[in-house]
Amino acid sequence: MVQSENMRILEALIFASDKPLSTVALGEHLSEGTDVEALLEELRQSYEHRGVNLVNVAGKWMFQTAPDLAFLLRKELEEERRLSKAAIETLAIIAYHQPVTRAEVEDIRGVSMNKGTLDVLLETGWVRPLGRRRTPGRPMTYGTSEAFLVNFGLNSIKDLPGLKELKAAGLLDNVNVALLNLVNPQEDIEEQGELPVENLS
Amino acid sequence: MVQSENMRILEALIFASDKPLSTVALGEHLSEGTDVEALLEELRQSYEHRGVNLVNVAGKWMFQTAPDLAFLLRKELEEERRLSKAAIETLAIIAYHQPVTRAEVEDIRGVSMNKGTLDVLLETGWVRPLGRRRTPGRPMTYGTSEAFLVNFGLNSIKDLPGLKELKAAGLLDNVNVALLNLVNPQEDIEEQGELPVENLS
Amino acid sequence: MNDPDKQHNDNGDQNTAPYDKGEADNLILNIDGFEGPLDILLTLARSQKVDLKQISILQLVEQYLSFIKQARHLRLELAADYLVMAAWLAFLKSLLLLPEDNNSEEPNAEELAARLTFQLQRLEAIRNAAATLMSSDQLGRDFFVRGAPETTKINKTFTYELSLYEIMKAYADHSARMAVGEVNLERRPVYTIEKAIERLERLVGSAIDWTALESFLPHFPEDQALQKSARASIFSATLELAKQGKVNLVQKQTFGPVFLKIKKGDHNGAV
Repeated sequence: MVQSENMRILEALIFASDKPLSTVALGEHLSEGTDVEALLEELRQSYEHRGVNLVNVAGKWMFQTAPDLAFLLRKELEEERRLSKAAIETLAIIAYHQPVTRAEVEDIRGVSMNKGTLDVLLETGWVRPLGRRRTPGRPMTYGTSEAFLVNFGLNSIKDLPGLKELKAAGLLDNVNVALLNLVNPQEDIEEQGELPVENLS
Repeated sequence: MVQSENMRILEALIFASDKPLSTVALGEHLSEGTDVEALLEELRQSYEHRGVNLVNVAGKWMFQTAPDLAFLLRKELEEERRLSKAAIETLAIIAYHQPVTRAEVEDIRGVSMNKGTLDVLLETGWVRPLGRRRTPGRPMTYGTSEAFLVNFGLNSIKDLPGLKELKAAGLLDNVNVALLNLVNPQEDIEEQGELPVENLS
Repeated sequence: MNDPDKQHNDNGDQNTAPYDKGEADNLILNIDGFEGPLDILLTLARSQKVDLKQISILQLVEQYLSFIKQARHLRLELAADYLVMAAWLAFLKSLLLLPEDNNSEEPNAEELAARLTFQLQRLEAIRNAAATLMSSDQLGRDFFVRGAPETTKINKTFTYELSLYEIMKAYADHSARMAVGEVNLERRPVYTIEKAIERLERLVGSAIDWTALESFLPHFPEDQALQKSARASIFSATLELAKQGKVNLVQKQTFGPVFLKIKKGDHNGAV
């Protein structure tokens, strides 16, 4: 296969890295006016059926082993990565409800949050503070990081499994909003309570 | 390009490994009787003209950025650094007292020399080893280099301003001259302020 | 291929074993395994084997209250929030059983029940989402990135900014500092004024005429410093004696020798 020099450069740059690289960062190595997106798409296709695939994660590009070869490569996750049930549940709440406050996580789980739970999640690098909410007490809100997206091979938070269904069922809404819908079912469910996720993009 | 499943497996294994893998180790993941060598050679050829090459190093296989693209992964950085106070003083002592051993510098400065100080000075290219002294232990002596003279616009090391000139330049203004003479006893002793008592005689 | 649908269990009732009375005992024994009353309520709700939207809140309240009753019967330590929930549910039950009173200040029973249903649905949904998420392909477990990344090699060259002035200054400062360090203030030999006065009083009496100050000086040929000190002290002593009116002083020209002579009367008086 004859590759253009530009494609070789993109391939070399992405292949060398163990972290996803943005289109902008990649473009800096090519002459101005190059259609980086088109080249990347072409490169992605040329790797589509190989043992290593070019994927778009967290809005960036990286090579990773093909998912169907997981059986071959599968490893036990390191000890530190094994999260408690509470931590996993908290992580899911943060992922699907972000930006979300500690109090909201506690409300959804119906128990107060263990001291270490948030620390553990912050330590994994999957959860990050998103800033304070403009409500009384100015509570800190939390969301997921780029490392989270990379870990689960997601291009964006919108790709979270089952997110659409949860949203459609109104299960990501605030209790009061949800009740309003139960009492007076509205035509346009999509309209209301935009996903806080939007703040991340 | 259609790859055989075996080739995909080899590709993924080599890609994901953190060290080069031997043919034998790779073969363990394939069904017995597979001609691993032939597959690897085929894989090598398929990468030959790409941005990433499959290479055989010491009998083991690894992916590597194509040599002609290695420049992509190099960054030339010029950084301006400042020398520490201790380093400047050491440099000054080496300049004024050369050839001088490490022990002598320590003796003159009255403190033991920090490990990195001499390294930093050697790195500047301004200080160089001058050879070993013919004394017990044969300690290395140090002096200034030609780069030192060039950098500071000196024709020879004799052009370094002496103590007298330092004083004239006002660099020793805040120093009690009488005390300084303890260090340089041959200087200016005649001019030393007569005690007023003498006026009586 | 991974198959998230296998884990996916939106309704949560197919896989959940039904709880009968015996299971409830089991539940109590596992109380430490539950994460709060909502967790228990969800488990109990599942035992109704219907979609969570369809569960009977009244039945759920009964299930929970009987669970608490049994736990107390077994003298299990129950955390406060379990009891708070029990009280709240008992209240909810009374509201649900009473005929609705539109004018009442009491909260709407239906709304409270709906709220609880929603909370259970939401917890169930997030648990399913968590399970799906954790069973989906993960980096370092199911897929891998470049094992031996080739990082950017940075060739750093350093330039050092230094002027000759700084070198000179450093050396001067160093010299000054070491100079101070080596100062040794020796006690200088001193010929005290007291001694000088004593000597002068003794000698001046024997001198009848004007006598040069020099001739009263003690001699220390070996010690210049002491000689200087003696000269200074003798001079001071002379001034002191003159002040006391014991001697007269004369100097005929600037920088000329100083002569002194005892005052007659005082001398006589002194002797």
